[in-house]
Amino acid sequence: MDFNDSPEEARYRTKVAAWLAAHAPRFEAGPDIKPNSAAWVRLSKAWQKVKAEAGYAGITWPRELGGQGGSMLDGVIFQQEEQRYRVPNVLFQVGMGMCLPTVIAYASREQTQRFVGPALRGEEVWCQLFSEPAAGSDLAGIRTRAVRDGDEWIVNGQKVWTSYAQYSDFAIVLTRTEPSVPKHAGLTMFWLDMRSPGVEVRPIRTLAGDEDFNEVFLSDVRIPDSQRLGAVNAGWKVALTTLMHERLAIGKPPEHAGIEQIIALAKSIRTESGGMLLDAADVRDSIARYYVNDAGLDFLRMRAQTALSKGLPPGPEASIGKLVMAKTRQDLAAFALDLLESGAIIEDDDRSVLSTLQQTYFWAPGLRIAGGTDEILRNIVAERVLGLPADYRPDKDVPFNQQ
Amino acid sequence: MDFNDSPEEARYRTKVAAWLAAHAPRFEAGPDIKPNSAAWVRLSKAWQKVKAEAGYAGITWPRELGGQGGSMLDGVIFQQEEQRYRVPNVLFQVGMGMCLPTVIAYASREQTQRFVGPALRGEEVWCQLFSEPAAGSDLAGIRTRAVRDGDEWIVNGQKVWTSYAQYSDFAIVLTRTEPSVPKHAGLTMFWLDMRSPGVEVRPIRTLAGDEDFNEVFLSDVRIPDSQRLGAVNAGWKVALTTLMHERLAIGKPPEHAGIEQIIALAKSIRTESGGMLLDAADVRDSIARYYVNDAGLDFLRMRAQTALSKGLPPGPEASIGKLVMAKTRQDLAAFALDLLESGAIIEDDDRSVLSTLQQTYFWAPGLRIAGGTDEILRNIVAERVLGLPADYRPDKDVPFNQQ
Amino acid sequence: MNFQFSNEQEALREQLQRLLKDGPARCRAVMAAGDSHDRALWKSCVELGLTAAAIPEADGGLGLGVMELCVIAEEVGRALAPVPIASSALYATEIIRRHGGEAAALWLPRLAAGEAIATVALTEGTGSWDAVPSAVVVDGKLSGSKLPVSDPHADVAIVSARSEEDGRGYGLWLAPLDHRSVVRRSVVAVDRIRRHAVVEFAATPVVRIGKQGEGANLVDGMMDSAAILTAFEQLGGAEAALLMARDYALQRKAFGKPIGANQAVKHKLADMYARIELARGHCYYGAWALDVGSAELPRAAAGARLAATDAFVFAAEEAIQLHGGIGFTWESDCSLYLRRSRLLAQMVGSRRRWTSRLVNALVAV
Amino acid sequence: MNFQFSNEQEALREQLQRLLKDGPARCRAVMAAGDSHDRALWKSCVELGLTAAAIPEADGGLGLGVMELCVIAEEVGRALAPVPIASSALYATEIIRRHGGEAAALWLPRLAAGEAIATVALTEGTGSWDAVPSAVVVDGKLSGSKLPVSDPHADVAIVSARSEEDGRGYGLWLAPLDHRSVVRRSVVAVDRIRRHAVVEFAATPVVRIGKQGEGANLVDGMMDSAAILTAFEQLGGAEAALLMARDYALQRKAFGKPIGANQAVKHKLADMYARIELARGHCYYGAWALDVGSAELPRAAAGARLAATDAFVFAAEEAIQLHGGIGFTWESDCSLYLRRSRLLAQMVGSRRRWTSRLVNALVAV
Repeated sequence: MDFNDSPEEARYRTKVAAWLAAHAPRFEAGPDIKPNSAAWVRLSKAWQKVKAEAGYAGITWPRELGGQGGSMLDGVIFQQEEQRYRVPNVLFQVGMGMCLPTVIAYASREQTQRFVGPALRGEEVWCQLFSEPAAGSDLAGIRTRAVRDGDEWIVNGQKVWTSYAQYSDFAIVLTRTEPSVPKHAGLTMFWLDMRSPGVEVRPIRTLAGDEDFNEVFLSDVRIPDSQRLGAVNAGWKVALTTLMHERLAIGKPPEHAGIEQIIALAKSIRTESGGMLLDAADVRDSIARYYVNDAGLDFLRMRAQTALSKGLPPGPEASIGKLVMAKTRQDLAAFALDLLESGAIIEDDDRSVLSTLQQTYFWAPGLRIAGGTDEILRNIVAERVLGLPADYRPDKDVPFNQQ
Repeated sequence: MDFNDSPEEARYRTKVAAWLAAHAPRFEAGPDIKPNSAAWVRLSKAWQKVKAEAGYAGITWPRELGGQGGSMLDGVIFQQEEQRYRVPNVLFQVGMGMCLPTVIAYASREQTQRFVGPALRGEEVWCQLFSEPAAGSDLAGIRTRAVRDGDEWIVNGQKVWTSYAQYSDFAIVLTRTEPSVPKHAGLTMFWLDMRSPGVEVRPIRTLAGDEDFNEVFLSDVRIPDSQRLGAVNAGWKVALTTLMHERLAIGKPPEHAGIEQIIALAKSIRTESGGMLLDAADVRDSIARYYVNDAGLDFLRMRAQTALSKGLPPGPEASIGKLVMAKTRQDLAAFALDLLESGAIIEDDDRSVLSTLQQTYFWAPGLRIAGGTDEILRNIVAERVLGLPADYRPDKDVPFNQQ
Repeated sequence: MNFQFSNEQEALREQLQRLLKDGPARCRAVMAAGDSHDRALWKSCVELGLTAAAIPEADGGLGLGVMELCVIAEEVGRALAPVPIASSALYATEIIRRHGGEAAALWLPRLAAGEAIATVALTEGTGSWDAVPSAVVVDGKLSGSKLPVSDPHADVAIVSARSEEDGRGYGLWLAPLDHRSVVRRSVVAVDRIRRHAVVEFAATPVVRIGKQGEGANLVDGMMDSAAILTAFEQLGGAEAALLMARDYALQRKAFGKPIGANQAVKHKLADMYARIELARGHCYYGAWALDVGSAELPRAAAGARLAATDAFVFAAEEAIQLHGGIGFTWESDCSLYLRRSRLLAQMVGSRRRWTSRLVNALVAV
Repeated sequence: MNFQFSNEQEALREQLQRLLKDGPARCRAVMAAGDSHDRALWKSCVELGLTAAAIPEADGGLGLGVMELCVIAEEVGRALAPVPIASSALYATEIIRRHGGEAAALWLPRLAAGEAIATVALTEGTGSWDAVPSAVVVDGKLSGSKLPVSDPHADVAIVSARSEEDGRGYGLWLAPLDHRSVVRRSVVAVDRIRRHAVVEFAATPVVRIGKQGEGANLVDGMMDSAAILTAFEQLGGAEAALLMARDYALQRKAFGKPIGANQAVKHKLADMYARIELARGHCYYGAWALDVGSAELPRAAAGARLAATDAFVFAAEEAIQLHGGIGFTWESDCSLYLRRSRLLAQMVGSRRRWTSRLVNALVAV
């Protein structure tokens, strides 16, 4: 075991760090730039462009597509170093991480050539139109209909939880093309120009109070058959490709309250007897318990990184990451807010510890649901890692329109 | 709300308390009498006899059967007062609480008359032969076969987890009489003389190290048809009657480590800095958490008692009692043992706090399983109290011998 | 032994449930209007006697008892009713009734009639109810800053402050909030329904409540009482969250069956139910102890507070989890219950405070 | 970055797994025979080099490192192997190797060759490893009582005791256990496989280990090392309990399907897996920190200890729950793992001790 980089890894890291030190600070988001604002989108695009020009966009993509042909580990190293700066780098995650790999795998060579460059340079934003009000954990339950009309498909339906839809130029969209077969068998995937007539984007306000997600209404949207990704009614397989790419993203999650915040907080509060709260045995016990989970997640990431460094995909241990993380954050934030008593009921709008705790707490329920609920993730671990039987699924062989 | 007895309740309690004060001390089990030993059985029988003579056996049974015709609440009051003494009163619980009510409900008048008196006077012990190695949570899966032979049935099979089988004179036994119908539909109940040829009792050693339970092997045991309880193949309904009586028992559970033990322990241990462990905030936090569950269970019992005092059966809240209790005990005992560090790895054989903690800890796994596992109890609450759908049961309509 | 509410108390509960149904919808209307509370509902509450319940008949009240206040708290908590019942009728009125002296004669009739609303303003920067206040009273004039103050649109507030006569302790005072010397700055609280503010007093004329220097004692007793009433609010909220989740689990389908057919969902709901029923026992015990003034009150209050906080936080968090995505939207009532559960968990003293009180009480036995 | 054991270390693991398979059956045989350990298995372990692993080649050992000891600990823990590997090869030998001085030259070759078995005897009545001992050494003769001592059939023990030269501290000493001045009284321990005793010394001749008065420091470092190796034992035990429960869930049927088809069972197994994988990360980090002598060792040891204790206790308890009645019998291997999990949770310092160490280390950063 060795926690240090190999010589090649160290060389790449040094190069990346030097480049970031020279360029990243200019693109850091100040307190005036709110995430998801128009100014933030501009900054995101500018930063992506600079990265692309320097050869740090599409690090792991093949050279023939305009990528850098680097290893997965190169990608991780860049990500780790980039995270030292408050640079906006999530706007392109869905596109680069999920949509483009799907386009590359299933679209024509011309279309792929058309899209890869602008995506790498941050000129075009992509979003993913999968989830629907009636299709969350059970993604194959989607109802958005695509009906063939000559060389086109006419699409009607409603999608939800779409990140960055309001800023997106293109999307991949999963539709139902054949309702008279079991639900997984009647789906088809397309790519879509988000400026097509009939596409309407409305923000969703979350319980955390922000509007990071959208609903997307599709009303008689016409999609040429040439924009189909994969065969007709083979959309489930295409979607699984997309989602597999989601699972390979093993970056450190965005900033939330962690052990450091709790320790800082417990240092700053005095007990009745005048001591630091950090010296109280109950607070220490909680800190230790959160540390075990929090650091444990770092170790999971390191194991995934070890696998990548040997050219292997991350092992199944990756599936437990979000499961543990989301609940740990929820509990840690609640514990810290309780320590602050009624002093913590006022919502703090700046980047204070209190504000971070509140954001963490009110975002945690979303984190426990998005990308697989706690329950779905436990099922995945039980079935794929431990080999237990699948749940009983009465819908399995029943045509969708008879369910 | 009122925590005091009503005038009638108070009168009955006073009477009971005075009688117990005069008689119970002579029947208390000293440290030399181990539970489940022959001496303990003798003492149990003697105490039951004295109670019967004084009119405190079968308090809630009808007078025409030799009972006292008292209310359910009278029964509870006696139980509460009796628990102030270390008198042995569990040997007859299965018989009086489950077997005899079943006999009374389903046997002939002559048989009932024959059995009730000796049971009330502690002259005959009963046990219940339901569970089998392959039929635990899924009780209807029993395989013990009863095959008709003229006026008799020939019974073969194996029963497990039978309390007091080695001291029992009689038993009720659930058998499979018709394997070619779905599993609940082919069962029949009998009563059985435990001295019948072919009945063999072997003790089961539990992980706690004791031998409170038995396996009972039935080899060509002949049971006259006159000992059948209920119709042929109607045994499941009869068993449900028996089990319903089990659920009505709402006495305080036997002695285990509770809040008092933990407080005593935390008072007796010094921290590194010389203070009492009881003053350490983490220990106090755990004590408070166990108190919430432990006292909460007392309140559940009080609510059940309130219902009884109004002549109603206890509400569904009773189902959560064991669920909460078993896990709370397990965690509380583990917490206390951890406080004692390696000092607690030696098994203490007397009635010390350490011994109580160890017994509590090593018994807790059994308590979480016996009489309905945690998982079965959650299902019961979810289905019967909250109205959620039953689990998927592929065996429901399939003949037992085709499963 | 009677561990249940009486038939009359249950009848009051039914009236309340009829009156307060559609609580969440009313909350949204109040939030949309930017109003302090639902004035029509408040009027109905007054007419039903909620503000007069525990006030003696001599002071224009109904002369009912603690049990009725507990029923009111539970139903207000269940409905999230956007009216200042908790601040005014449950907390502030009880202090004025018990310790108000001359102020009681003046204010109780007005509070009973719903002509005035009261609140409490005890905490300052640290958020602790137990801390010695920085606010001071000189010559009967209060100066200082209180935060956060719930329902700050009230007419009067119970305020803690030090004065020379209080020696090393402090006192409680009744302060008018509509006096020109008072500035109320609205703040956004985690619970967006119940309004909160920073309230600044600059030589505001005040009247003393209770005796000199006994502020800490009064607050202590008041917190026991407030903890129990808050526990009933939490109990009601938890029950509402459980039912909401149960109903959704029966209706929402995934993988060809209602999600409520999954054991993961069933068992989670069973666990919510178990915690709620444990909390209910503690709440009832607290109600009894408060009603009869039992020596067990400190233990009962702490037990109710801890059990009910656990139950509501767990139920609110897991109700969202069972709803999935829709539960995470602002539009879902789940969000209202989660935010209310957080508010109530952090008001009236922390888990650490009540744990300490509880264990002290257990050890003293 | 390499967060895995090497191929050579994995090869050692495979050898061990072959050697130690049927661990639980061997345990039962040893218990039935009333023997101290499985002598045939011990011989095989010695032949495989387990006792010599970390001993320098100059002292007759194989000169391997900490990583190999971790692999050995994990496999011994997985198999519950009834041999004194943990007491002798992992704990006592490491102290003698690091601090033994002249005693090292004498004992290491014998320990490496498996001719002698060593153990540690540091705790007294209170069970705390950190407590100042009551045992005393006068003129090189040890008197006092140690309990509980694991594997008391060992030839020598590392004992803590005070002497005049230690000033206000205490020292460590190497004591022969077969000397006529030593009385070993067997006690029944929660774990019935690993033998325990009260060991009484009456003027037993001893040799000093380490410097005068530095017993507390030595114990401190030793506990970091022992915590990490014990964490690997716990990790192995937890993995075995998980697999046992998983296999049973696939095989046992109820209500017409394998019990492993129930979400309650699936999700519990997933939670066991999650805790084990978190513990594995902490164990690996601890192994690395111990191997390179990192300044992060105190944090890494405490994290490994806490995570692995949680994982094993949870896995052992819930493995029984998943087995139902059969899991509660003495005959089920579940009972062996539950009892071992309790032993290891209570040895090498309590959760409170390690929590305190961990937070001190976190705050110091």
